[in-house]
Amino acid sequence: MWIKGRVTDQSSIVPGYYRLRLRVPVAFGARPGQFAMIRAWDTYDPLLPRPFSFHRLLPEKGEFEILYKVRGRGTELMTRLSTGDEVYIRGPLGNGFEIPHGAERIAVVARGIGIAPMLALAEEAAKGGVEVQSFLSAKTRELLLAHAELEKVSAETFVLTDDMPEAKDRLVTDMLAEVAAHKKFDAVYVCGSRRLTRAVASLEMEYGFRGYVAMESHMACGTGACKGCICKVRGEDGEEAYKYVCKDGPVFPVRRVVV
Amino acid sequence: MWIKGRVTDQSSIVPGYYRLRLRVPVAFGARPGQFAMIRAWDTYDPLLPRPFSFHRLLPEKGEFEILYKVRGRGTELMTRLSTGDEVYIRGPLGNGFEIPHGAERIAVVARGIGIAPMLALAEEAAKGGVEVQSFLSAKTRELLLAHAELEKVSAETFVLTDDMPEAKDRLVTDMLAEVAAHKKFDAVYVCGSRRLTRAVASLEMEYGFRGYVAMESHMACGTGACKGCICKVRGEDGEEAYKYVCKDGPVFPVRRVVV
Amino acid sequence: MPDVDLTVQLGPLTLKNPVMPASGTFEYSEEQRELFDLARLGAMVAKSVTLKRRPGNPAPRLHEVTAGLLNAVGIPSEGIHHFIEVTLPALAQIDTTLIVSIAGDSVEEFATVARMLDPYRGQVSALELNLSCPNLTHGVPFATDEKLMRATVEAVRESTTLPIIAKLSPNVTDIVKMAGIAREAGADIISMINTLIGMAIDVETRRPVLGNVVGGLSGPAIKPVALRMIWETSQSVDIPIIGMGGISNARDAIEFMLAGASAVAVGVASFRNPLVMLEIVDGIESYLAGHGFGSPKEIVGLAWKERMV
Amino acid sequence: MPDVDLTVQLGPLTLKNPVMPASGTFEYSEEQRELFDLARLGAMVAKSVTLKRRPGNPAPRLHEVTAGLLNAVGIPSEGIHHFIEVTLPALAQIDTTLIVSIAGDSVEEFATVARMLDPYRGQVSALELNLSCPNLTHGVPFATDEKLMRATVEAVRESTTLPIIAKLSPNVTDIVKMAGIAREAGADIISMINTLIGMAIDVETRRPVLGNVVGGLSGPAIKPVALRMIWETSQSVDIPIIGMGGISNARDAIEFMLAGASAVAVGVASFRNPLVMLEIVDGIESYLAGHGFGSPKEIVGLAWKERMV
Ligand SMILES: Cc1cc2nc3c(=O)[nH]c(=O)nc-3n(C[C@H](O)[C@H](O)[C@H](O)COP(=O)(O)OP(=O)(O)OC[C@H]3O[C@@H](n4cnc5c(N)ncnc54)[C@H](O)[C@@H]3O)c2cc1C
Ligand SMILES: Cc1cc2nc3c(=O)[nH]c(=O)nc-3n(C[C@H](O)[C@H](O)[C@H](O)COP(=O)(O)OP(=O)(O)OC[C@H]3O[C@@H](n4cnc5c(N)ncnc54)[C@H](O)[C@@H]3O)c2cc1C
Ligand SMILES: Cc1cc2nc3c(=O)[nH]c(=O)nc-3n(C[C@H](O)[C@H](O)[C@H](O)COP(=O)(O)O)c2cc1C
Ligand SMILES: Cc1cc2nc3c(=O)[nH]c(=O)nc-3n(C[C@H](O)[C@H](O)[C@H](O)COP(=O)(O)O)c2cc1C
Ligand code: FES
Ligand code: FES
Repeated sequence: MWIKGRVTDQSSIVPGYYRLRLRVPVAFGARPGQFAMIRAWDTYDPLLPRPFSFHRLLPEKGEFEILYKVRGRGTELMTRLSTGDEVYIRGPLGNGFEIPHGAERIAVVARGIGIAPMLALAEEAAKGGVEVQSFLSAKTRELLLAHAELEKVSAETFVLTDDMPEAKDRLVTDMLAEVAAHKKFDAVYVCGSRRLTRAVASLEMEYGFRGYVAMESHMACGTGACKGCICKVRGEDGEEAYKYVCKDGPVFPVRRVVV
Repeated sequence: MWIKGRVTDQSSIVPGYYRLRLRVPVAFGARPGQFAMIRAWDTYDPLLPRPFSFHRLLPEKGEFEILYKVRGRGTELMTRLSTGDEVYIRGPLGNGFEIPHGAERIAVVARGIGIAPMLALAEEAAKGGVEVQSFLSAKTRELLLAHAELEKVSAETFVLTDDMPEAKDRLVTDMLAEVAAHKKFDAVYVCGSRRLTRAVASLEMEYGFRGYVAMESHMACGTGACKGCICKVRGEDGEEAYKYVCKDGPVFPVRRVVV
Repeated sequence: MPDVDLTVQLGPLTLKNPVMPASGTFEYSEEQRELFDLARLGAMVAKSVTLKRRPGNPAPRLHEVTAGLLNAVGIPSEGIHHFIEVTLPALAQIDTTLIVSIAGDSVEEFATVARMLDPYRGQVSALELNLSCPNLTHGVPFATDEKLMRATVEAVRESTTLPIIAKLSPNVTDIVKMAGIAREAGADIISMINTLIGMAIDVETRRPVLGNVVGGLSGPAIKPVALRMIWETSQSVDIPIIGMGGISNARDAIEFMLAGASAVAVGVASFRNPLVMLEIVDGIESYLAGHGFGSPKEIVGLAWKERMV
Repeated sequence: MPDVDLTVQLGPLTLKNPVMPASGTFEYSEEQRELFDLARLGAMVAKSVTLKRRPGNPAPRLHEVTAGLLNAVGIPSEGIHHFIEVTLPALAQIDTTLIVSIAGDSVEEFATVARMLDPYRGQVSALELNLSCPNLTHGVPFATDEKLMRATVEAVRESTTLPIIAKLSPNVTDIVKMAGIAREAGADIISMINTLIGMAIDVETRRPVLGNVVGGLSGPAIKPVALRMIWETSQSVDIPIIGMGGISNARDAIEFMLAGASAVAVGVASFRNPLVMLEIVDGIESYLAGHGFGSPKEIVGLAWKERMV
């Protein structure tokens, strides 16, 4: 779909991080883990739309939210958006998260802005009666984005920030391991950190859940046309091949990706 | 001078035409007929500042106004400016209008957006006790921009718009000729139309006033560095040579320019 | 206002309108099909295909620069067999002219791929030669070397009865000469321009940003160069030109046609606005109607034809 | 943080810092002098001067395109006599290295102008050869023809003892080859790139926008091409490079240096922000200090030098 949306709200959560709510004029059947290419400018500098995950899906209002971090020219321009402004939206794109059929408990593991797609997932899981446990990591307590919102739909929330003394020799996935030792997770989802992704991949073996990672890559088209957004993925046979984050992903089985 | 100014007011006069007021933080000794290079964007598309005449000089307030017509990408972006926004200003540039020493009566002749520099000139002349007669031309009555403001400082104002029946075989300079036949003008200033410029040049011979024209040209630097903004000017010896609108002008003796 | 017939004739090729995607920038995906009926395009142009399966370049493959995109995708390809078995039948469903772009590491590879596609003449309407990929034995791109250019086009000419579109690289001193060689060697149509070679460096890592170090620059940044090359070439070489390079709206497309292009292709702009090609078709139609022209060919090269009168 | 010494050595030329204006984009005007002390520039570079007085091209000479400027100024010049009598004494007042750009319609004209400037060795520190103007007898620019390039640099070499900077055009197939020829023929330094040839067409008048039909493209649009050419050239030709082409801020300048430029020049960006050169000097200094470098030369070519380790 290629549509003009309208800003219904924008607010800065902490300096450099914004939550943007957009209204779309048509039914927009997106799933958590999918993303949209968004362009909020008419100039050719910046040129291309930028990819953003759905942070919150509000189909009954015809709206969705994204949570974004200011990185360069595109996101800088987005901070100037205010209610009523028009943005171009291509989406929903990509495969989205899968919640295994009959799952009873899942975990989300995220660092920093990697939280963005996780709220939508946790909200959907909770709505479907699936228990959610959240494991959040960030540089500082302040940068535990959407912490409160996630807590609301999580049975338990574990946080570890770099400024805590125990963060010296621990990752938030160590906390996951401790919980997993006595509680069965059907699936674990990770986003926002290579280290955490690798950790989840190794815990997958040990605890037998299905692990998924939401990948990032620079994108131009978002739809498989430009062949730009590759990541390396191992096939069943162990052979590595390029896959396209936009079309084959952005969500991949965590044991398959080469990170 | 190269400074950041701030928008103190912007309003649309008629569709497609705007009056923008800017505050500059330092004393800004500009003269009517001079211009500024203005950039109201950080993107590289559009790239360069655009030249605008001073429409009104308000040194006591540390402000000036420009009157502009939306033409392309730069002026389109300018329409989005609102109070408090920052713009980059290089100026004052160019030579500006000269009011001959001891002048008692002058005429301003302008078509459409060509009125922009004329208000500043008329206000300065009136303040100095010089009588101003205004001759304004436009497509429609609505497009007689800044008409009211100019009337305030003019002894008489003559208008001719293309939608008036008498405009069929008359130019506003014909009205000037009629007045000039019984009133002496020390100087006549024209802007915004080739036809009017040519007419003023030929009236100059007949009535012995000094004629001046404010020229336009595409500009890049505004200061004589790029050698881009040429117009053809006849020397004393009648030989034609290129002059730079930004540095040698934008005001030229009307009999010298090749239009 | 006259009735406008948008049909264009490109040598042996007839298109229902002069607008098509640039090779490598458009896919026949489900997402795309939902957006609009691809039969509305003047032609469908497929991503360059090579003889064997190739992975393409390492990441990162994309980097946005000011008003342009650097891409170092390389030519990832499933290979010609997969193309013929899987991709072609899908593309053949689209009710418009199909142009297949082919690429290779050697003159022989180009010829082989062309030969393998010849039996599919019913579905494929023309072959476009992507001459910008570097030749393996000589290390320079086919399109920047006079001998390689001639040899490749000649070899393909001998291998197929399909119309040949030679795609020129702008990275040359004398584009008119290269176009002339392509024509002499048997090309029916020229397409231009492919990307300008560029690069970017990350000042923090102090390394080239792209996995392949250098990449191809396309988008609005290259438009003035593309226009100039088409202006020069169309006045000297008497085969039709498909113009491309930064076209982002109907006005741009009309500029290219006035410069001498008989048809236009759109690359990066579709990433910005996936409906842009339809807008360009409509925009050309209303420009023609509004200016008293009955068909696209009436404005081709007008910027120099009218000057010469 | 180490102390940074911004001095750079370009072959025989010493500059107090690596930042200078690009020829033809900066003037020693009163307006400019009010803005900042020109002695803060690494060098002053004058607009190209020719033997005789020349009017330059007809209007319009300028057209802004996306993220770039097309200019068809030509080389308006008051001629070398006026330059020596009026311009040079003024430029010589500025307390920095003075580079004089020279141009001509023939090899002889270049040599003559160089010879006439030789006596002013006290004031002029180097000659830059603007090889992008077309040669009158052959019709092609000096910088795109191997023989003309060689002949011109050789002729100038014989006519002057001043350091020679050969300014290369990007409109060539093989920039490394052209740079190598300039070096062999006696150039001490290379400056690159001059503008890419481009054009624009007005869809309403249906004519080229520029009075001269084609013009030179500069500004951010050409930056990736400039960087790539400097990257290639600096690895093959062992004389220093002054890099330019779209540099608009300190980050851009540092990219050019990492690619292999020993100094940088700024053109169009000064029109956008007349203080940009000072900001670039300061930005290079703080980048060097912040990353533990003591002088600009330590980062020259690092993007390929570090890769090779
Ligand atoms: C599927 C997907 C989902 C995403 N979801 C979100 C999200 O929900 N919230 C969010 O804040 N961001 C998200 N991103 C990243 C977001 O797209 C980039 O931050 C954005 O494109 C940067 O644009 P810019 O113009 O501000 O930066 P640019 O000027 O384009 O780049 C600035 C800097 O950021 C780096 N950068 C640009 N794009 C990326 C990227 N994709 N990954 C890492 N670094 C990058 C550049 O290399 C450069 O150093 C997502 C990316 C993908 C691929
Ligand atoms: C000394 C001087 C003083 C000026 N004063 C005023 C003023 O007070 N008010 C005002 O509205 N305008 C004034 N102008 C014209 C103004 O600079 C242009 O309208 C403006 O640059 C257009 O910018 P843009 O980005 O909107 O249009 P662009 O996108 O740059 O161009 C859009 C269209 O406008 C045309 N155009 C661009 N610049 C000019 C120009 N200088 N003259 C004629 N056509 C042009 C282009 O060819 C193009 O067709 C002045 C120009 C000069 C040289
Ligand atoms: C991501 C990408 C992939 C491309 N792949 C190909 C290709 O496979 N074959 C080819 O001939 N050209 C390829 N090109 C070049 C385009 O077809 C086109 O010539 C160029 O991008 C200029 O057009 P544009 O500025 O409209 O994008 C590619 C361009 C891009 C941006
Ligand atoms: C208006 C203008 C005039 C120029 N005049 C000259 C010139 O006289 N001699 C010359 O060698 N280069 C000239 N150039 C080219 C610049 O020196 C420089 O090589 C080019 O603009 C690329 O740098 P930039 O992108 O920073 O502008 C000119 C460029 C512009 C924009
Ligand atoms: S972004 Fe184009 S293929 Fe994924
Ligand atoms: S605008 Fe540059 S010389 Fe006038």
